[in-house]
Amino acid sequence: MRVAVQEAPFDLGAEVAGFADGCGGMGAVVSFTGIVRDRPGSGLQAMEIEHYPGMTEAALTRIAQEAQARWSLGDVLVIHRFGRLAPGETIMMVATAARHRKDAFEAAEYLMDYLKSRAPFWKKEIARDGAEWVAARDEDEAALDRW
Amino acid sequence: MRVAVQEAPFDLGAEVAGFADGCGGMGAVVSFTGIVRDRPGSGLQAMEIEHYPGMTEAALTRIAQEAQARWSLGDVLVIHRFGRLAPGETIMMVATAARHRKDAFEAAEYLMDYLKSRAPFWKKEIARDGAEWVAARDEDEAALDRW
Amino acid sequence: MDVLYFAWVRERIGLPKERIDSDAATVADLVDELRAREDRYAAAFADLTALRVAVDQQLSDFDAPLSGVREVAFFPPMTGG
Amino acid sequence: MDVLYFAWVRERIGLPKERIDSDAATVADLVDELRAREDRYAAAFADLTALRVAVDQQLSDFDAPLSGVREVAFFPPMTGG
Repeated sequence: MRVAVQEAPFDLGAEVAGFADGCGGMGAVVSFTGIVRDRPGSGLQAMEIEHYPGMTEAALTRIAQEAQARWSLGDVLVIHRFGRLAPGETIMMVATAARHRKDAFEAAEYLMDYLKSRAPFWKKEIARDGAEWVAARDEDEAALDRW
Repeated sequence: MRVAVQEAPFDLGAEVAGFADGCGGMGAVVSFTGIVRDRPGSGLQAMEIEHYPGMTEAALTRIAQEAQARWSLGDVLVIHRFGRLAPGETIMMVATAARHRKDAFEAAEYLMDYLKSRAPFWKKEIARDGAEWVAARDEDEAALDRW
Repeated sequence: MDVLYFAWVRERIGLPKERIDSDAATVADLVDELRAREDRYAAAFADLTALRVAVDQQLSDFDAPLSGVREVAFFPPMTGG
Repeated sequence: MDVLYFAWVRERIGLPKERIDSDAATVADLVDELRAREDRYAAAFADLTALRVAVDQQLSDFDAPLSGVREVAFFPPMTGG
């Protein structure tokens, strides 16, 4: 299990390939990647991500451990960036490895649902005409109910 | 949308990274990768994958199109290999991009469920003490019911 | 028409593909003709619930008509992914 | 104890962290003390349903006791991922 909270970019391809290689052929590897949206005309210039040093790492570790307790997983990887990101940049990723695809998929969705609403990150969208904190969505909180 | 059926290995990291880059920052990218299991002591020497040229490409394309019709997706990628693969080698991958993670996850699971039971591939495990065709699992057929 | 065999059906019958001229009206009729040929065909088609069929590269049923069909394929349930 | 503010709570109050000596028994009591200080605090804590609190880096409730606590943090609902 690896949990990283970092300002620096990470190499998505290298991380996914390295994770899959390191899993000793578990059979099924799922990855999720979050990217700063890059829509023409949106006026979005950057995404600023604030976090709570110390608590962030602990929260992500606890979420990853909980996933490992609930599903039969070979490995779990979580990387989340903070700081100022440009449109198109990779914000974060999770990866799960399991013998069966159902476990790998469910664990990755669980990680994302909890990470989204229980890990101390806050996003601010910097646009040409001003900056705005991203509001939490009711459906993100509701997504936790299924677990 | 890209569907590839090939004997040659593919570079998982490059494919995932290229897919994410090419999606214009859709926000959410999910990938699934199937790997030949590599358990110590299993005696598995190779996996032979047979397919039905012509029908395979058409079936995968139809499944990918159906996913695009059902979910709001930026893009879909399917790569599936055939021929003789060693333990630890990558068999196949799917990737989906969407604005919302729920769409990306569901579409990837849909692709996998249909690909598993409706695309004409057959796996044979070559072990030290003999070779055996992999049997279809009832739960794979049952997985289609949820869609 | 061309008749194709895959996976253990191919192995049991001993060839991947053959040209068959048949007046069989349906896939099931064709299966009956094949079964009557030789033991290896009878063995391959012993249990139809263990088999799937594609007609002109579309998954189909054993009662599908064969009129105008160019290609029929027999194989076990698929195991991709 | 250290009191931390994140995201728009930090912006509204105008600082990320401060040392506060307080006899508040619970988080809610601490919030009342802060609200009474200055308008910027009253504005930040106007609607507690829009806020979350962590006590010693664990998500907590506003009725959590503060005895022995070293660090309290206030912030809006999280939006990671």
